[in-house]
Amino acid sequence: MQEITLIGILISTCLMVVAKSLLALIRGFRWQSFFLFLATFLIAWKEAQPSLYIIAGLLLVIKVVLIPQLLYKIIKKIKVGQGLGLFVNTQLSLFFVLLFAYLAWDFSSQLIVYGSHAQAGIIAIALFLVLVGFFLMVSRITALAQVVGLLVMENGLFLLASAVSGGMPFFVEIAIFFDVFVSVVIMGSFVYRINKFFTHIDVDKLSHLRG
Amino acid sequence: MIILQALVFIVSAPFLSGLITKIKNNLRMRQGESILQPYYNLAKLSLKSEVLSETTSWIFKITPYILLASSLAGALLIPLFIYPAPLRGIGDFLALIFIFSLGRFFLSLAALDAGSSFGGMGSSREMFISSLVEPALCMVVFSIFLQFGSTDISVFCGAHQITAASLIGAVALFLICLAECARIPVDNQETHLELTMVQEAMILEYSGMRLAFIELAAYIKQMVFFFLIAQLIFPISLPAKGNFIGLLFWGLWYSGRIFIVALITALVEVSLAKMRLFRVVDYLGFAFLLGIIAVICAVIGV
Amino acid sequence: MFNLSANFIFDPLSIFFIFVILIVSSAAALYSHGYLKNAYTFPRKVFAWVLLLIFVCSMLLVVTGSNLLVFIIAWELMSLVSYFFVVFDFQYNRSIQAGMIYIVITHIGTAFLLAAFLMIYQAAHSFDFIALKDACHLLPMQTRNTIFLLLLIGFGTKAGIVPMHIWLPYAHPQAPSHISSIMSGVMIKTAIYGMIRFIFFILGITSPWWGILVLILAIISCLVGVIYALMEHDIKKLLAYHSVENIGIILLGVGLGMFFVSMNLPYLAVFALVAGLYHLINHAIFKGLLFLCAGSVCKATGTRNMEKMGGLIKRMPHTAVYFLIGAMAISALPPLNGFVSEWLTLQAFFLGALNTLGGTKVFLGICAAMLALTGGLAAACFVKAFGIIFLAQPRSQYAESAREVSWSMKAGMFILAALVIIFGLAAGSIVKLLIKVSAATLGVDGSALNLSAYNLTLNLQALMPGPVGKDSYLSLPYLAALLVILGAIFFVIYRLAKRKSLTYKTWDCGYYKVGSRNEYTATAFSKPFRIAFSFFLFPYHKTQKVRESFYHVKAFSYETHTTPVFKKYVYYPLLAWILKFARLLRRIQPGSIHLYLAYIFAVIILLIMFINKF
Amino acid sequence: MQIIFILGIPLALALAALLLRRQKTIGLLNCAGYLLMLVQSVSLLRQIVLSGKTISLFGFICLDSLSAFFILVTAVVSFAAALYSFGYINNDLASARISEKKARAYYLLFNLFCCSMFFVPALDNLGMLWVAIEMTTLVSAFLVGFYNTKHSVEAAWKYIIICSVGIILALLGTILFSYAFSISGISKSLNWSEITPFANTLDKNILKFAFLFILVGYGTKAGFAPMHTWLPDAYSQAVSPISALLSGVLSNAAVYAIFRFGIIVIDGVGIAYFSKLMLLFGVISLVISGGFMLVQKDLKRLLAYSSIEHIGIIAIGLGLASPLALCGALAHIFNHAVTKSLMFFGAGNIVNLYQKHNLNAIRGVLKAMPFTGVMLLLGVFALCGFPPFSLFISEMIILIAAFGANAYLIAGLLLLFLSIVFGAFIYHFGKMLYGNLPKGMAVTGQCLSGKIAFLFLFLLICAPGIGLLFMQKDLIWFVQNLFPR
Repeated sequence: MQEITLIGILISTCLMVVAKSLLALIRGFRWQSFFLFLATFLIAWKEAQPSLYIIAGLLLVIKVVLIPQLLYKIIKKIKVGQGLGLFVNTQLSLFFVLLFAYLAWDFSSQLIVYGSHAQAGIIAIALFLVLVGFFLMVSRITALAQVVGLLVMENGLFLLASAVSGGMPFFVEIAIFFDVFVSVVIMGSFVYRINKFFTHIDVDKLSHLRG
Repeated sequence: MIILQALVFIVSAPFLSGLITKIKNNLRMRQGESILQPYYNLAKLSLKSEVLSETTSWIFKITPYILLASSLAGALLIPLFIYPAPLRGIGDFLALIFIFSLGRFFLSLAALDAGSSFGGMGSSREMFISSLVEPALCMVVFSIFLQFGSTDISVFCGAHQITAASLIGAVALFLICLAECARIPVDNQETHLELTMVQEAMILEYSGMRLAFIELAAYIKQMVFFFLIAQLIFPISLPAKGNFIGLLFWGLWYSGRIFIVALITALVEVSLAKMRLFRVVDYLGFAFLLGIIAVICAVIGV
Repeated sequence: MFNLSANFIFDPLSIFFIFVILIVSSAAALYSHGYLKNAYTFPRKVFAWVLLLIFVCSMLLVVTGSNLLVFIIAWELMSLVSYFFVVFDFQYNRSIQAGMIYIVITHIGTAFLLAAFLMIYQAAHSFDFIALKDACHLLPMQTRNTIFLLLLIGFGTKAGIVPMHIWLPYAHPQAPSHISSIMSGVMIKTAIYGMIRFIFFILGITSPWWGILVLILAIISCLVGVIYALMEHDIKKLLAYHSVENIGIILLGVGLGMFFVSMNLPYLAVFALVAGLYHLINHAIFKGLLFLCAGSVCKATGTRNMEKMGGLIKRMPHTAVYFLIGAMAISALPPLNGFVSEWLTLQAFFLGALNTLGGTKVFLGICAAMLALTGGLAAACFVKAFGIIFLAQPRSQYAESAREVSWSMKAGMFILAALVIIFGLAAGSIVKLLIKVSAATLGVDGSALNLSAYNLTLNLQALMPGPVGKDSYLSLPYLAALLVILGAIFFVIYRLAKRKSLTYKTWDCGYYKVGSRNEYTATAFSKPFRIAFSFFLFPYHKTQKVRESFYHVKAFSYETHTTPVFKKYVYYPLLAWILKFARLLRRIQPGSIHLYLAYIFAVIILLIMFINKF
Repeated sequence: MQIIFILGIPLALALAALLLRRQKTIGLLNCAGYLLMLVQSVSLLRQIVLSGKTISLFGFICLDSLSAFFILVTAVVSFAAALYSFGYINNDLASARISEKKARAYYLLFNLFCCSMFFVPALDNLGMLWVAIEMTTLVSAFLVGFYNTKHSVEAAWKYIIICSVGIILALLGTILFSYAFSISGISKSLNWSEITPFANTLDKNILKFAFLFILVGYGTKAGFAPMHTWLPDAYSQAVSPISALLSGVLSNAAVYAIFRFGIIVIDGVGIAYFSKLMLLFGVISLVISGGFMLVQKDLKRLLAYSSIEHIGIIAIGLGLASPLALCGALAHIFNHAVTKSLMFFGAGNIVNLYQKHNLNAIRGVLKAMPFTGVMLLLGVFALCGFPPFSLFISEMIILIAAFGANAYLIAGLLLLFLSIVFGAFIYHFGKMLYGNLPKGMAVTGQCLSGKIAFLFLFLLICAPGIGLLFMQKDLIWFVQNLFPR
């Protein structure tokens, strides 16, 4: 069961990488978050931890519902094109993704000496998410794509946290969720402002400050 | 004795210049002026009235005294016929060099004082030449020092062996002397062509007794150099004791060697042409080189 | 770890330097009263006085602190305060530039010093000089060599030895003149103090090459300084270049002392150091004097350009006399003080040559000859300076309208001029005192070096154990008396002769009007030197004709310049190289956030890849 | 308890900013509040150092002398910033650059920002520490983008994105740490006070990786090159008092976090690993910032790069890791915070008057604003490590430590780049401070609170240099107490 959720995460991540429009990207993110929720829910069920249920619930509310909704709203409001703006085209991106997968696997096998094989797999996927998120931030031009990339990284960390230590202390998790949500809101407001001042959200063109 | 030595210098120095002029003229198959002409000149100048430039200041007026005083003071430092020198305790060879440069410093200033371009030209050239003379002179002093262990002038004015070092040193000193005493090939005392003048350009504004002082100072300085060169090439000491005849012969040889130097000077002057100013660098460089060779000879001990 | 219980040292060396500092500073302070008047507003005057006070105090602290930390703090404070003086007239770009060059180069020098100090500190784990002195002897050879080089560069920068002299001709002229006189006269000497204190006293000299290196640098400084000075027509810059030269002469004595210490010739080392210290105090006095005079001239004429001066001897008679005394002293003319110290230095070279072997003799001889050349060139330079500034007719309106300066300025100059003469005539006693200073510094019993008080007689038998060499003599009072008496005699003769004397125009070759335009200029004066040293100066000239038509040239301009070798071939390329590097570096930040993120990405990937290297 | 005051006052002030209408009242309240906090933090530090014990509260606050020290630094800078803000915001209002409402928003954000920074050293839980640092980013992003111009929005965007990425990496590191704790079976709590004593039982491999992420992550926030790229943008666009806080406190908060983890890593992995990494980043920061400063054209960016340089020096000090070096690094943190704040305030005054950042266009500051000009001039020398100013002392200590550790290369580089940086500073500031005023420039005075802020900071710059002569014993004692080991 857990494997299915993990594969779901992987596939949705790959969908995000090949996405060329913002909407597709956010859709991919929603799916990813949803599978993440499932995975967390499963762990909670398996370990019968009430705190994990709450966290899973928060995940569902914030990442599957609220944040994508917010992002959609922003897209609607700022009326920019749907394009992501790719520095690296989708084919090449997929190649990079393969590379990241290898790196993540290699790294996790270095890291995990005591843990089980399955745990290593989860860690690898988590790290993979971090790398892909990072990659999205570097290689996608629009501001919103960067926000999504950040969220992907964050998702990866969440997965990692639940994999390696059975989750962080409860209130830390809560605080992190809150933080993530606030940061997305704030970034969203800055995306508005960028759009207002520059009439686009191609952050690559924000290069007045240099040197 | 001090006064006697001073008087000897004052009296005999112009004679050397007259002698050189006479020899030169004779070599050029000319009658030439009298050998005593410098004395006539000095006397005539002393009797004449003086014209001062209105732009000059007190520097111009005091320079002749300082120049003459420094020349004579330098002359008193060497043991001309008293050993050791009467004023030995006052200064050594190095002091002698610096005392001469005191006179030159003021003469150069005085040359600038009148405000004519001749003076400036002479002053500039004089300082140029003299500053290049310094290292060569220093090397010569150094070579002498290495042989005798002191910069005291009296120590090498006795009898000593003629070594390669002292001979080469003497040659270097001779070259320096030509430059210092405004002789061909560095300067020409006989010309008044502004492009070539050095010494003459500086004293152009002087007249009367002050000019006489300046000329006398130059004669004395020349004699000091001749004496030193002679002492290096033909070293003899004072007779310990002897009869009158012996003393007479000694005296003749003692002064005769200075005339030999004068003769060589005259020969050189006749046979060479004056150099361009910037060839002087090479000329004095050569003197410096000779100085170094003298030092090396002294180090080796030959 | 910091042991800062305010420790001070008052050994003869320190006291000597306190003396030097106080002499020049007090004269300069007196002078500044008149100098600042009418030139600055009241708050700025107060500021100048306060700064002066701090400046002098910091210098005193430098020479009395017996603690590395006190030393370095005082040292930096001294640099800082003098920097404020350099930028005192901060409305001029010249000042800003000079201040920048000065403080940056000083700071670099201090960095070297700091490195050296901390290396010394590691030896003893104490900042105290005495403790360091004991500990330094245990250091390995290589470390000591490194420390020596660092110290040499560090102090050399402050002292202004070539090629670190570059700041001197900028900074010294830009400060107010009384400060120029302190900076040039005293401040750069604190670097010599540092060298003596740290290299002789604390580090201890081991290798002969230390001394030889210092000698070579000193000779280069002498020549470069004086040649540049000859080319300079800005009076204060000229003096600044002469500081480079004179620091070279001082270092000849000091370097020779180092050499003798390493050759195990303690008495000679004492003697050489005496020569160096003597020239040090002499230079402090006469350079202080010359800068004060230059300040008077600048204040009176309002320009620093010599070519615009002339004839000031009639307008400023007092200043002219003082300047002449200073000029004579710096040109090493008897019977003034500069002559004595140059004579001593030459003697030190000669005596050293007697006690060494073979090639070293020739080397020392050539050094001495170069010193003589320097002396000759310096004399030429000051003939030019005095002649062009004070003699003949005024060359411009500036000089025409010059008036003699106020009493306090005259008093300041008078004190130093009197000292120039005193330090010349009383050479015997002063050398005796200095022998005590340098013997105490080197830890040698100086009583064996006996000199009679009025008759400066070097007893060579006492100087050296071996029976080589005989006495040399020099007696300044008698020499002065001789010169005065002879001069007086001729003056009397002249007076007795009573020839008629009349005043007329300078001979003008029949030309109807000889004016100041006909006078020889400073540029013309230095032309023979410019050509003779063209291999180093690289002179070039520009001519330009302004034509009205093809046939008629309306105006003709001619400029001649020399190439500043060190600036052009050392400092500019270095600076250009650094700036080029910086500009290249600047390109890594073009404003693209994606690139920035990629940096972080790359860093993390690289670190993970090479994690085992850490 | 002082710590409750310290954490509570900013919150209360933030509330006041929400409720009160007049911004002047808020500003004055601010000054008073931060003064109180300063007093409190001094007494806190005193108490902790004297007793030599840590203070725990509610299970999530834990203070040792290190924390107290950082709280003190924060309090000092924020007090000065509050003082300076008062005049600055008044001035902005008067020249109609911002509205009254915006001024209130400023005070709100200011207090939230300070509050989050006070939380950083106070928190026990490493996860909460992360949250607090992320909060600082989020709040200060608004302050960076405060003026709502193209440039400030661009800077704010870069700031928030790059710092978020960095901070996420730090979270990754934190998670790995917590993994290391959990498999060691000591505790699941992530409280450093519980973990530190058992650091040597943790898994070395994981700790190594974890620290790597921590270093890069918080290093981004602290401004280590080459992750520093957001820093000059943000510092130059932020409101000037906020620039001071960013440079003087925020960087230090990140350094604090690194050091907190570093203590665990030193015990767990060994000192060599920690020190090599720190030295590497220190040297890179030094080199890169030195180069950038030489060819800088913008006043506040110049200061920003100088912050990078000093963070590099601090990293070198930490990396040398001997007690002496650590002492030097901590002293440097304090001294740099104080000095740099002074410089940013001065820069703020200049920018306000000239309405320019461009170094080549600003001339004659000493004539236009004598007080600020003199302060800046002295500040330049202080910043470049001239005695008798305080940075000299700390740089000296670090250098001594470097020579003591035989790290001659490091010491040489440090000296070289200090000289280069000094050259850059004196070049730029020389041109700017001296010279004549541009034509038609009005000369204005400065309000009292701003002057007090300057004098307060200047006193703190001078005090250690001069005070060292008199208080050496106390200082040594303090340093020994700071590091019982």
